[in-house]
Amino acid sequence: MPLDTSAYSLALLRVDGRRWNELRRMHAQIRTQAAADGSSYLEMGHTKVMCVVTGPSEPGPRRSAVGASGGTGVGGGSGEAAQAEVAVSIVIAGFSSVDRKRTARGDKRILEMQSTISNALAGSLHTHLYPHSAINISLHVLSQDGSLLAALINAATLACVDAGIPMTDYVAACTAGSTSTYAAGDEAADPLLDLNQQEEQELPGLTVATLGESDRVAVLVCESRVQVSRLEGMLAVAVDGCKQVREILDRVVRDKGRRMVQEGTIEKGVGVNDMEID
Amino acid sequence: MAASTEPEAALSVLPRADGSATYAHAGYTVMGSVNGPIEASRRDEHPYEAHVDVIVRPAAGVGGTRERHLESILQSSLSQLILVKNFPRQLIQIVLQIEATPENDYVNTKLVQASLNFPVVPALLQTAILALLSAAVPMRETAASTVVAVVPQGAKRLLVDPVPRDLEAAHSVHVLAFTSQDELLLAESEGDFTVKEWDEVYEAAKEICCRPRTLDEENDVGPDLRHFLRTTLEEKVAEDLYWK
Amino acid sequence: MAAAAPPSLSFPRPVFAKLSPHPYLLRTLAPQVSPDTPTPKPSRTNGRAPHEARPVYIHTSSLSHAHGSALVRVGDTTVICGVRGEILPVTSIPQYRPRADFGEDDDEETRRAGRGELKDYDLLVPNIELATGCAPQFLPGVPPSTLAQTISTRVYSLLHSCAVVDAKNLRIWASPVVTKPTGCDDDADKMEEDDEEEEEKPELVAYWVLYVDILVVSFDGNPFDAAWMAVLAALRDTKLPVVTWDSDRGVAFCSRNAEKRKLQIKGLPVACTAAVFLEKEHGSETSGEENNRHWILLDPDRSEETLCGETITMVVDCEGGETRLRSLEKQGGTVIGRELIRGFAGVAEKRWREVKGAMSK
Amino acid sequence: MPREIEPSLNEKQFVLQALQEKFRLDGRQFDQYRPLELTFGDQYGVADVAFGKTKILAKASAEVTVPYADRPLDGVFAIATELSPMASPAFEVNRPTETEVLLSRLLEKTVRRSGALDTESLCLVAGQKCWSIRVDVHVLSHDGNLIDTACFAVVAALRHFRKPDTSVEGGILTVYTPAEREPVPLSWLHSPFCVTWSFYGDRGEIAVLDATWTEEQIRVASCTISLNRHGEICQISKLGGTPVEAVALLQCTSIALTKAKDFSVFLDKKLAEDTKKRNIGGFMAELRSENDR
Amino acid sequence: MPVTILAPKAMRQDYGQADKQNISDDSDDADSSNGGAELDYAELAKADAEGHTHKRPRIAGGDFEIVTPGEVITDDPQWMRGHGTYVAAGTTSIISSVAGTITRTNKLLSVRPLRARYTPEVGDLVVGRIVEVQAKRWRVDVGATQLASLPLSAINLPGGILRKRTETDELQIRTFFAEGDLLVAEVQQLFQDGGAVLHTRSLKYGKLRNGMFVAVSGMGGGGGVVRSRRQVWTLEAASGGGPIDVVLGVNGYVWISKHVETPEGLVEKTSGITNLDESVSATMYSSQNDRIGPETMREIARIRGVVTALVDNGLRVDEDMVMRGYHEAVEMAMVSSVGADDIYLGGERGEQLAAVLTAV
Amino acid sequence: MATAQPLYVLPGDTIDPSLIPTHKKLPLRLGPGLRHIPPSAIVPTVAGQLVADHKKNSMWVEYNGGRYIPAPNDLVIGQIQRSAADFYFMNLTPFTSNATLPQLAFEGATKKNRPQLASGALVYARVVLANRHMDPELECVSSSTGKAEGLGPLTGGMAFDVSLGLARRLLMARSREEGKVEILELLGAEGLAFETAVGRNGKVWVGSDSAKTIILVGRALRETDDGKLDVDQQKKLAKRLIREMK
Repeated sequence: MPLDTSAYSLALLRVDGRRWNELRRMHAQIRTQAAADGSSYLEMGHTKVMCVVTGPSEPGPRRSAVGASGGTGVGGGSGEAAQAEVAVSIVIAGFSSVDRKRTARGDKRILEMQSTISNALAGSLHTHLYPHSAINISLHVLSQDGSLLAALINAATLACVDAGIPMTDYVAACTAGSTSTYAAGDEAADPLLDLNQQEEQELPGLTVATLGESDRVAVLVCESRVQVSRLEGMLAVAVDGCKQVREILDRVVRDKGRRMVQEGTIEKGVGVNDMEID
Repeated sequence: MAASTEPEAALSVLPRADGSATYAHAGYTVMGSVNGPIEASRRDEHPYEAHVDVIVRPAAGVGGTRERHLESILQSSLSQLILVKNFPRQLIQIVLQIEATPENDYVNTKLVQASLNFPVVPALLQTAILALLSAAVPMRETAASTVVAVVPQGAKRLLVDPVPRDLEAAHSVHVLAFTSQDELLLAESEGDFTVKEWDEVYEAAKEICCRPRTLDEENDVGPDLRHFLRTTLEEKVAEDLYWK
Repeated sequence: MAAAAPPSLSFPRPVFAKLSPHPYLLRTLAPQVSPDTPTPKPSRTNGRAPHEARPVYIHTSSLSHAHGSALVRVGDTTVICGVRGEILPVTSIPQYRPRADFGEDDDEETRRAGRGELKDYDLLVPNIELATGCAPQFLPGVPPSTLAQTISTRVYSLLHSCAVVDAKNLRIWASPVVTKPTGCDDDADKMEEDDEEEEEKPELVAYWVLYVDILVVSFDGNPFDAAWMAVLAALRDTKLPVVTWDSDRGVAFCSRNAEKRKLQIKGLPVACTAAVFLEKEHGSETSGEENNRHWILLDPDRSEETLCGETITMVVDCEGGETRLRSLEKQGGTVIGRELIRGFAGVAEKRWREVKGAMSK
Repeated sequence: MPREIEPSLNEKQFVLQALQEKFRLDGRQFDQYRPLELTFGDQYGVADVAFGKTKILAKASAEVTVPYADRPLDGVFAIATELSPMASPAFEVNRPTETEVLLSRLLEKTVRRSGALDTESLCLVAGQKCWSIRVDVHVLSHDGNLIDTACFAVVAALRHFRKPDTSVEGGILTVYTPAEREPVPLSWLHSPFCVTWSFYGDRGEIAVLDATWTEEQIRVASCTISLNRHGEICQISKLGGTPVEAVALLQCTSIALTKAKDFSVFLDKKLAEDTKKRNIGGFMAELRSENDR
Repeated sequence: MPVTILAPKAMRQDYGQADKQNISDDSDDADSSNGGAELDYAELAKADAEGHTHKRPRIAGGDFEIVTPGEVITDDPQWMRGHGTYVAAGTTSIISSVAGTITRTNKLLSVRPLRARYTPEVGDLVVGRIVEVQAKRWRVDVGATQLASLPLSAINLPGGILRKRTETDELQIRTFFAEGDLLVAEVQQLFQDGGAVLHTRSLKYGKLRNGMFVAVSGMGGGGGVVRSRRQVWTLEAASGGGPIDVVLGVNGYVWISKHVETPEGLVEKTSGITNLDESVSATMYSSQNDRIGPETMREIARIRGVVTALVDNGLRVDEDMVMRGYHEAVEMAMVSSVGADDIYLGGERGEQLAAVLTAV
Repeated sequence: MATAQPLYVLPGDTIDPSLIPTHKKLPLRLGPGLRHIPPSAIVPTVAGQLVADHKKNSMWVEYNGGRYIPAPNDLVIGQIQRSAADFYFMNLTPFTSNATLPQLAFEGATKKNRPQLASGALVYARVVLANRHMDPELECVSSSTGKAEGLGPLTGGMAFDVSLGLARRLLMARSREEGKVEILELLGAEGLAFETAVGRNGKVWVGSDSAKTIILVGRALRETDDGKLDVDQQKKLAKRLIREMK
């Protein structure tokens, strides 16, 4: 059913009652699988994904070139690689969306997402520390309600942090949209943060991933038709959203860390504040 | 009609391939590239000679069984011309991209045709040879090829480089290729014909492929392919060696 | 055959054959003159004379579910072919276009048009399968080999170029009796079919599509001849049930015990293949006069095929008294020239008679 | 199959150093394309496009088929991008590489999903028969920036293409041969073009247009922006790589728009020339078909 | 310069507040919200308010300092960066590249990750599994980022340790260690790329048998085994279990086995292994288990239970904890209905055990 | 040198015996593009211009294009792929199987101290052994003198691809007179400071302190090659480029 955009202009409320710059409820955990080197579970609204990271470890048998990229994106793989290869695989559960449709093995959309996530993380992870080895990231989509790529990137980042793989900073992602379709063509359309499935289908939108708290964009994917004039607004909101997401992810990691220190699993570190040399 | 037109060719048109050529004749346009000798993949590595890999790609639609057949015909013929023994365990890769085929304005045919179309073979073979020469791949000799159709009525029963319309009417269609030593390299015929008819076809084709250079250009049996090949190459070599 | 093994040979024949097949075959084809065999006859490793083909064995209608079938054995090459007809309503042919007149009279024009029909609507669908294990090189789970694709293309082309099946035998008509009462759109159809007048013209409603499936059970060289023989035998064996057309529901049906009509097959084209065996191994640069001999091996088996580069396949049909060629394929070498081809026509005729015999049995 | 070898250390270092000193190997400006060449074939729907040493041939073709069950009122429209060893021996037939997947996805999003071609106009008999339009992209020579080149070639080919005329009477479809009726153009809605930026430097601060193969092998990130001359974005993809300042991306977009407009003007000009040329040829064709009747 | 947000025309100001107010009700309509989430919202409401320029870590955590990737540890140039940190291009600030706790060895700052793969150090005692046999060496999985290698020259050869290596040894390399074999070894040296080289040239080391293997996360951090005084000891098992060896590989691989009188014993007595008798060296590479009594098996299983329980409850795994845990476990078994055979230590029983241990 | 009217040949052509140089003492030497079929036939294998040198009693076919095929004593620029125990695996042209360069084949290299070269580094080397059945072998030191003679690792600079023909001409002893190429000399005369190394495998390495200069030389080479410029045009080109640079 078509999205009633007129309602927005009146109450400035979205279909799910959010304001223009509100994220959906975001919940995440790390350390969900004891066996894995790193693991995470993440919800953005009703989009639910989980991630398991193994490695860095000796690369196994050669897998398909797609979605597996060396630090630079070109070449990659091969025994003599100077940096670790980041291999991503995505499995979308049949029950994840309303109409159960099988996703084919070589589905190009998924291959594209794989290589995107792989390249995005390779840009932040310090892969050069692990020559001729592989970092395997396997993602599972349990439920889809928009912003899938963003959720996957966030989950992958968390899992890599959990695995203790050195990285420049978090790669945090979210989506942004615009309140009216390109056809409506009003230049003055408002930007929207964090689209759900319905908004994603009806409205123009883009997915952005930034590095840490900076304004530096690692991933920018826009798959819908929209006036250039609206890009800046959407991008700004998205970048801001990414910063919020980073805070949330960071919180998750810190809470976990604190708990571990409390339990005495790891001894306390020296304070950051008392940094004077003695 | 298309039959009488002279063929056109250009060599080394692709800057990044070892050798390449385009060849246009009788409504067919083919782009050919040659890379080699290069490292052969494990499965087509041959201990004593180079593996000649031919890939034929249709202008529209995906390559199917008939492309495989064309490839095997060309592969067996070209391996005869190339000095494969010079490059053991190596690969010589020939890609032939069909760019245009003569269209019949009187029918709408399907995109992917399963039946093999002989008339494209000469164009493919000529292109491959030109590309090989441009890649300076050592060869035993060169070759030339043409297609001849036997039509029911009309002034001359033999049509060289027939257009699709003629092909429909033709009793039989013949493709022949001769090496520069005047030996019969390839002969593919289909339709309904007798040994005698084939003999006539053989004569006509040989006339086109192996006419001695001295012969005057009066009688219009069709293009003089051997002469064409030589002139094309001489131009190229002269150009390459402009500094001499 | 002691002469075949040279004194120098220190290991038994099978080993010799395995180690160096080329010299081995060469020896048997060109045996040295020795006291006990003053004039040795050249023979192949399989004991045949160069121009001797393997005997043909054909058995038809062995498959109960196919409309026509045949099993062909040529030496150790065994091929099964099954023909199955399926009804294809014209409405479900995307690029179907009604033609003004289907001239039933048998002139050039209509025959060519018929050929067009066969091609454009895909009424003949051959498919060949080289069964796993029919020869060592065929492994399970691999995409169809180049050989399989090549053969199916050749069969397909030959089927059309020889026009053994005429399109008119595959057309399914709705008799005017049935068409009369039916609705207005039907009239419209007729309008379309041929602009105005003559109401009584029957209407073309569907085609028979013939699926020709070829299975090579065991493979010992020369698959094409055998495959083509099987196809021909199976087609000659094909009987299609008479179809009645229900124009109300717009479907064709044939009752289980409907009478079956034999499919008309035109001519008896027979394929005959030979391979050229060179004295010097292919490509080797030593070209003296003495070692330039060659042999033409008719109906080569697998081991011979691996040793031969050049092959020739001639399809002949002597049904109408005089010998007519239906196809000629020669490639992979420069030995076979004009003279040899002329001569080969004779060989092919001989082969044709043999096969004809086997067919009529 | 042999793998593509990476450029030598010397080349990597030098190209980067040169870029930092504002030089490109071929002396181009950073936002300057290589000379663009476009030639149409004798047949409709064949476009041969070259950016410098990158050459791509696109051929459009049409065929009547049965529409997909789930969308009976739409025609079928597919863009086939199979990279053959002609582009580089590293490409193997029917074994898609990452390059190939990303290329086909980009064209899909830019041309198909942006609704450049009105697929509903391809429907002939609802649920039964429709046109299937297909564009085959043949990469003849690969010297970088396949995406922009391929996209331009596809758009050019489709706008140049003519499909056979048809008529439907009483549910019976007639497809006319070119001899019977002049073929008709597709119903085309807007022309999107791809503009690809390559980024260099630790923070991706250097942005370059239309990178050559060597430059592509050395870049740290890339971003492809697809726009039409109405200033509508059809697609943007920066698929990972070194992060780039958001502001810089906005600047890239505005420059991309001007490039897209240039392309659009250029293409219109070429098409106009071609039709002028053809009017004579078309007339001749008419005559010929008359004679043959 | 940062990009500016284009706000909607209407009622811009109120949004700041709007966020704060609607935090609570928002989390209501969201299904099963938990405290964590709400806290986050408060957090980022604050973040919104104060803008995003701060790079200081949040002091919320108070006493236990966790640093996370991208967090600036110090701008003070006099520090040196160690593991788990990097220096941003063109700055002096040391930034954390992992999530963990800061360690300081005088001027060197490094971050110990909450958890990571085992990073080998020379002298570590590790338990490993052979994954590949090559001409002159074995590749051993020790849970590190790369396979460790064990050269044929670095093992004790049967028939006296001083024997020189011969071609025959190379040919029958599999008779010493084959794929899948477990062994205990020491890290002898490291390659620059972090790969480890092992040796078993001491009778403490070598092939493992007569017991069971447990993998817990390793020294990379995140609890599990910690480096300590003793990694290997023998305990006298309760209820007739007999002596049992416990090997806590520093890499988080644990081996628990029936104690067999290893040459080690003799070594102590006969100070020097030269006159080591053949019989022992013969069994050195045997893959045959000796007969193990059911009691012993039970106790081995119990110890395993203790180790996993410790890990599940995020407790350190070292000799002290294992021994105490074991005794507690025995006690718990005694009181339980089933008696000594009750070796289950999962679920709340595990937590119970952990509680006791932490309480003390 | 070549006859007034150049003779072009195609593979398989029969060569008029009169053209084959006959010399009392020296044996006939066949250069590239020719093969000898016993007993006495000499047949071209490529398309090109037949050249006979009666003084040296040798003949060959002059042609340009195709892929570089290693021949002994050729100077080449190789790229290190990876290093084995005591070999470097070198790449001479893309997609061809690797050539080997012994790590001891450098000036003054010993078991103890041998050059440590990273993969991707460029090396100027000489082809020692080229044989259809084996991978080609290279060296960076003259086996006779034990000196590098300019061979060895190429540091910094940039490698440009040129046609095999141009590479050959640049390597000619009298490249200006015979090869008709003097663009490099011209640029040098214009006061550009740069050094070059020419590889027979179609690579020219240019080193200089100024990136600008390197690019300029690179463009000069490419334009000379693509534009097939004769000496005068080369002069113009040099002038133009220098002007642009200013």
